[in-house]
Amino acid sequence: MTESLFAQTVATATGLLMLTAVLQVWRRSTDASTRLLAVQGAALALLVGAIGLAEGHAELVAVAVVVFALKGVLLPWVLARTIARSGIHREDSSAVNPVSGLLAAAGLATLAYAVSRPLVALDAGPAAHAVPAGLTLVLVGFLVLLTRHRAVSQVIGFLVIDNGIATVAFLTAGGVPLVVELGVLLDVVLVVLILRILSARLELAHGELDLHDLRELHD
Amino acid sequence: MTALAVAWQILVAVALTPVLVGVMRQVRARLEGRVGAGVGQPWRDVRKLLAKEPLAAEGAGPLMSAVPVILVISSLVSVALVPLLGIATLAWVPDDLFVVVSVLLVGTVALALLGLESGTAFGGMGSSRHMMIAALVEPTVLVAVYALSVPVGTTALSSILQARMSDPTTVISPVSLLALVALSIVVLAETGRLPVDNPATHLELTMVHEAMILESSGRDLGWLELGSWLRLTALLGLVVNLALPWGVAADLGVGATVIATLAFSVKLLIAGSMIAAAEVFLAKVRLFRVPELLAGSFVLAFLSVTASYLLV
Amino acid sequence: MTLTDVGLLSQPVLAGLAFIAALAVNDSRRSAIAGTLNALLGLATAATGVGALLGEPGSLTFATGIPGIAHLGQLALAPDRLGGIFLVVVGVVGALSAWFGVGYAHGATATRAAWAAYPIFLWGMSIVPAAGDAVTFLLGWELMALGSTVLLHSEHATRPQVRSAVLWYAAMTHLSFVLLLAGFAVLIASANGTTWEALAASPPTGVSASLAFVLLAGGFATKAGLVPVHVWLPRAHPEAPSHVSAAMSAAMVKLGIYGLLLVTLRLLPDGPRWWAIGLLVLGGVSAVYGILEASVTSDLKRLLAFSTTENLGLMVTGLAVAMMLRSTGQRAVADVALVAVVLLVISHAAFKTVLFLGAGSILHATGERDLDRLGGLARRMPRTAFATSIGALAAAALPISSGFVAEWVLLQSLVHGDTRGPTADRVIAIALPITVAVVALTAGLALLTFVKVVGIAFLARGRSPEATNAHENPASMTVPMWVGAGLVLGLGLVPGWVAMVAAAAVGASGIEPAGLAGVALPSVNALLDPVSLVLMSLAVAVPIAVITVRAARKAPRRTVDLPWGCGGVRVDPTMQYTATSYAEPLVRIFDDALRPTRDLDVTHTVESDYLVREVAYRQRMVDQVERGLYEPVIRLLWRIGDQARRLQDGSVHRYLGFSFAALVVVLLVVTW
Amino acid sequence: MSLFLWIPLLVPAACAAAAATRRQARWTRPLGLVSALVILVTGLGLLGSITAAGGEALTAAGDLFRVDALAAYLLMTIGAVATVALWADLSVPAEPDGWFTALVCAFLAAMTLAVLADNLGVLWVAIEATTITTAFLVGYRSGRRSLEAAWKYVVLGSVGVAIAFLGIVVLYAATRSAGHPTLSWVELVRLAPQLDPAVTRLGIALATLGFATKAGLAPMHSWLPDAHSQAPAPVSGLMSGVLLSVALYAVLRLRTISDLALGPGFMRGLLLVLGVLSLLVAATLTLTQRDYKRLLAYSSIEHMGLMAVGVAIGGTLATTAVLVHILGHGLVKSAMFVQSGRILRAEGSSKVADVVGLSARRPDLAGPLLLGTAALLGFPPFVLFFTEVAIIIAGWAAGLAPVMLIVLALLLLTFIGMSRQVLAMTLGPAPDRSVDDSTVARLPRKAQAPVTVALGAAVAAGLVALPAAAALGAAVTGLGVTP
Repeated sequence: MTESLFAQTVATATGLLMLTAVLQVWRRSTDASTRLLAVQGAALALLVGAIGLAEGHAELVAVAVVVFALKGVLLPWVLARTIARSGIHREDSSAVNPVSGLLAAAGLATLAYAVSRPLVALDAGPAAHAVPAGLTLVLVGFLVLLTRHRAVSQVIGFLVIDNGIATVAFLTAGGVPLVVELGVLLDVVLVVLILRILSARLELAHGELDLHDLRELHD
Repeated sequence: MTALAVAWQILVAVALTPVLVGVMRQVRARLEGRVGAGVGQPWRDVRKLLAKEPLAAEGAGPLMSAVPVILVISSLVSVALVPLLGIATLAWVPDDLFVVVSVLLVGTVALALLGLESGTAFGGMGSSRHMMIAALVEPTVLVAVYALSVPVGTTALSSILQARMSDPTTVISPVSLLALVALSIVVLAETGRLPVDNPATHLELTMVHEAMILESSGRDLGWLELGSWLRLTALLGLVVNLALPWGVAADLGVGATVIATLAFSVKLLIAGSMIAAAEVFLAKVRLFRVPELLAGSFVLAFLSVTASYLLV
Repeated sequence: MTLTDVGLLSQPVLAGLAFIAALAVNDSRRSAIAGTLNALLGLATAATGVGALLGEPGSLTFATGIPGIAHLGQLALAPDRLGGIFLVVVGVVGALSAWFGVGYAHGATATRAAWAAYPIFLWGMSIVPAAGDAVTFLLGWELMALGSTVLLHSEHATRPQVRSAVLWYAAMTHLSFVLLLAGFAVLIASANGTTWEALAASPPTGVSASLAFVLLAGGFATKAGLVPVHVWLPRAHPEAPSHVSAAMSAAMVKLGIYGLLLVTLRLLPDGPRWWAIGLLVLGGVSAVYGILEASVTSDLKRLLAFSTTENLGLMVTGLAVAMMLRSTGQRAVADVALVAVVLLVISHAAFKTVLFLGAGSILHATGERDLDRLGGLARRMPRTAFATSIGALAAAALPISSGFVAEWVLLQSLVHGDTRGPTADRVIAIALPITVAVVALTAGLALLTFVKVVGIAFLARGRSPEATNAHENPASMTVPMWVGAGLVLGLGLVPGWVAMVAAAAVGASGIEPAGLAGVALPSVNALLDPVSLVLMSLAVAVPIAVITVRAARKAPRRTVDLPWGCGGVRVDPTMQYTATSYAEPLVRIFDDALRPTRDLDVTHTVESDYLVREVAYRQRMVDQVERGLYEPVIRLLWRIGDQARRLQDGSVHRYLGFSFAALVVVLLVVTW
Repeated sequence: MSLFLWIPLLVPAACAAAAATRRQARWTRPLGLVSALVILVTGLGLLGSITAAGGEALTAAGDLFRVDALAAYLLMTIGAVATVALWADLSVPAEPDGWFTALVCAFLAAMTLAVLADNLGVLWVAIEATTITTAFLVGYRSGRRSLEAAWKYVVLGSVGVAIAFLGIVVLYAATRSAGHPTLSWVELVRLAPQLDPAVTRLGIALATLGFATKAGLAPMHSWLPDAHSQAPAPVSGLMSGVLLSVALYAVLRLRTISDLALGPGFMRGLLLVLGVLSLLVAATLTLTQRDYKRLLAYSSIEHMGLMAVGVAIGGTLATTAVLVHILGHGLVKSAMFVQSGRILRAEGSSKVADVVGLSARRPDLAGPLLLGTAALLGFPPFVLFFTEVAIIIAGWAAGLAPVMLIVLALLLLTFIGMSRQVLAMTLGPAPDRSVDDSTVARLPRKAQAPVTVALGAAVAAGLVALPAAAALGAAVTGLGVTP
């Protein structure tokens, strides 16, 4: 893989990641969010694969495949099924309107750029320059968590954060050690599954669930 | 030798006290246009009462007869301690003013308990008022003592008196005058004279001292009367000696003692007459205005202390 | 092995035995066995104190699980002479209280928890003066707090007020601990180690020193029950079982004075003038406010609690005067003031034990502690009455009691702070007369208060059936009172050697024995020999007695139904003066300071509005400090609590917002 | 010897597997306690042998596991606290419940893994694994409230820990640019002086913030009161008693790296803010708290705040005190949660207002509650007294006087709030109820024993000169703390 092609691929992938993140804030449809998540997962896998090829790490390529399988296919599919079963296709009770959300996302992106300056300075490669994108993903994911009231939207927000962290990990260091990486992936899958089980049980108990009304426990 | 002098002082005081009361009553009677019972009447009263049987309420405790004796002893001990005739004191029982005050307070407390023991509303009332006055008098007394002790550096009365005898100008210093006025008011309050208490009242509701001893009779009453009068002698004698330190015996000689006895009798009787004369023109103040009077005397005493520090 | 060593070693052993006995012995014999063991613990403590006073070195160390917390991780008990005095006080008071408890404690006051807490309380109290370093001191302090809190809660199931008393007590005690911890931390921070030697060797300077002093003084003042941090005292003392009240009031609060002495004499001896002024104000206000509240209170134990505030105020006043005089170089007079402080400590310990045990005895016999419902107990309970009266004698500072001696020494030191001439000092010239006045007013009101106590409770006739039918308590309760009363009289009659010991404890010179058993203060030209005074009074009494006896033989006493009674007949005992009415003139005079709430309901007869059928009068005394200072703070606290609850309103979004905000802030800070 | 390290990990894992497969069997019930005891014994053994060996660490699995004195101490603490909580659970008769036992064992295994791991990444995975296992335990009762608590716990916990992972990633990047990519504690400490300060700052800050979530430090604490009050009592005890401390253990390790790379000021400032905020939250929310299980949860936040302050102070004394505090708090808090669970079962409500006159009616329930409260409030002879004193003294000596004054004021407020609610429950006359309480069966002595033993241990830990003095010294030295 040539230097320029690598740079191009990294740029494309990070661009896709950023785009999906922004769209996540924008769109209200849970179906769309799920599809965006799948695209995001694929972009992440593309990024990992590119880095793996560029640095000649075969195991990274393998990780890319796993990432694609999990984040690009499995988890979006699980979410899609959850949505289909619960019948909630729209996030209609978001705390902020899309414009403020987008503005906030822009602010967070700025913060991410400011924060990641020392990280970018560590390494001159094209990968390092894309680190702010990862950080933006983390912050935007948090924003989604913070503003969405549906259980499934929160899971999506959590996954966006996770994608962001993974992006940072691969861009700065070519990924953490394999043991850790696999552990992390396993943990993420388990957390998503737990959240799914819990949301299913919650809906069983509460009916159609707005998380903002989940306030029986308080002081 | 000193013990003899002290004993003589006690004897003189006991003999003089009924006379003092008699003179005061007589002066007052004459000024009010009455004939009066004569100077010897209090003495005869005490003798008569001491011979009479006391009455005791059913179930009354030993306090009814103990208190009068305690009061007399407390008064006698004060009389013994206060330098009325001479400045000689017993080596181990110095005439410390704090001790004198405390010994007098024993009598005060005994009286108050007597008032409560009687179990009647008036006894309690008298006791309550009596203690309230005693409590409020205390600051004035001690601060006045303080003022008097500052120039001498001791609270021993004889030393204070001696200093005054050797330098009579100190008597009319502002410190001394303020303290003496304060002390005089205190003496009036402590001994139940006008304007704090009317010793001749017959209305229970206005009584303080008399209300406490309403239930006592016979021998008990005799001791109570004598004890209370002795307090007057001790306190008034102290004030006159502080104000006019002349004639007080500086040694234990017979001559000096005779002169001192005479001088003291004259001073005391004159002072008593003056009080009696003043009482004719005074009305008893309301109980709840007594604190104002005592506050006034306290301020005088306090000023005298600060004056002793700041002016000298 | 010195006496001190033996004592120090036997204390934990006895405390352990008492603890185990409390848990192991069954209900019927628990009070007897645990009480006896606790009394022995008290005696061991007193013996330790005697050893320390004799100057016998001794120490006991034990290690903690935290290396480096104190010197080599070792907590050390090594009492000096000053500590020795307080050990004796704690030990004797503790022993008497426990002994009294043998007969007194029953039911809720004799549970496993109560008797198990007693040795913790007692041992904690004895650790404080014996401690050789700050951490050990704090350990003892908190053990004492824990033990007393447990004891205090004994009767919660029958009296609802106990709960609030416990809460007040726990909170104020913890305030005291927190202040002390902070204060000692200041000292430790500038020193190399935690032992008193190390702390004294390199004290902090400037602002740190003042901070340490303020913190420590605040902490000790809280324990000593000084105004305005006295509020726990009038709540806790009435609610605790009486033998515990006695130990708390007579011994525990005294450790606040020990702490102040420790700080001002040993740890921070050279403080600026305003420290002394601050303490003087604290002491003076406490003395007057305490006795004023006491004089108008009719709950006997609450009255005694306020009287404790008064007495502790006097002690602090004495200490402040000593500090002030020292700072102007009048060491000799300052020494007299210090001796007065120690004498006040000893005297108060003795008479307050008697008084609280007396109150307990009355409570046990009548179930009442409201003076308004007592009366005539001198005839029903003569032994209790006599002992309590002797305690009251000392509380009123009358001769020949210990209280008189102590107050006399205090007054002597106050009036001899000579400030004329080259050492003239305006502050002292103003402060001393005011102090004399404060002490005098305090003494006067104390007189009234304790005349009220003795007169209303013991004299005349019972004001309630409980009082009328009371019976004297068994010897196990009266004998400890008598021992205490004996101490009161003993100290009052032979103050000479006590004053010498007190002088040795605070390193004072110029105190000499004089007369038969008296004390002389050459530095202020004063001498007091109570035995001689008594002999003189006896001499004077002889003719009086002769006359009385002869007259009595001729005309014996005649018993009638009512000698005079203003010509009336004897009416209901409830028409006697009560404690409330006795204090009524004072309440009126100090109306502005006391602000009582009064309700007057007049019911008229149906026939005419001019005829009164019934008058109901209720007067309630509320502690003005509590109302003015604490209630607003407490309301504020509860409001803060209610507002803060809204933080946790259950919204997961809000919670995420907290995390997100923290993340953003941290990112911003890191980027900065 | 290195085989020894596998025991505390594999035994609980095996127990979990066994219980999960044979869910109805009676013999599965004590498996949790067995795991706890195994961890306790191995922890003690490791601590002893490491101390005896002069503090030299043991390794296994190709340096993936490394146990120094600190880790062994933590292992012992986990074992001790778990023993208390699970023994107490066992002492009341109940039907065997395989899933529950399996989850508890898995939870224990995850915590053990977190402590054993020499690798920051593995530690993270283990801590996230504790979230997963405990999520089911929190929502175990499947009621609306339990589910709500579980949801909040998982969302807030996972997100928080995700931040920690971001921090770890950044740290890893820093080591990579220093030429030696690693997540091993030992290597990180060795490399620390060469790390890029700006990047390390970012990494440390994020990682600390993340682990602070699991440690229950404000403002990341919000999940804690819900989760701790809704979980079954032994689980609450375990979570409050040791899970929080395991997260704090990570912070302790991070502090060493931070001090070497950035100087002591950075971490101190961060932790002081977190600690004081936690104390503030705990103080204000205990004042008028209405639920006694939440009260205990806020008390945990208070203690974690205090420990965070202790870690922030640093130095031998404060660090030792924090370590001892972990043990003391764990023992007492687990006992307290057990006790509160019993009160809940007896009274049927976790509202303070619904429990009246407990001392008069049920002294067997009120006694340990009061004693435990005294312990939590820092009364001697309980060990928390010594640790609190030590932390404050150390803080003052470190020149943090104003902070210490604030800390003390907040501790006082917490004291007031906590004692107010507990006294409201326990003291006072028993209400007149139709149910005659004297007929209600008292807890048998067997059931009381675990709580008593825990409180006794909390006393012993403070007063006895533990042989642990040497062990603690080794643990603190292992952290590279300079006195």
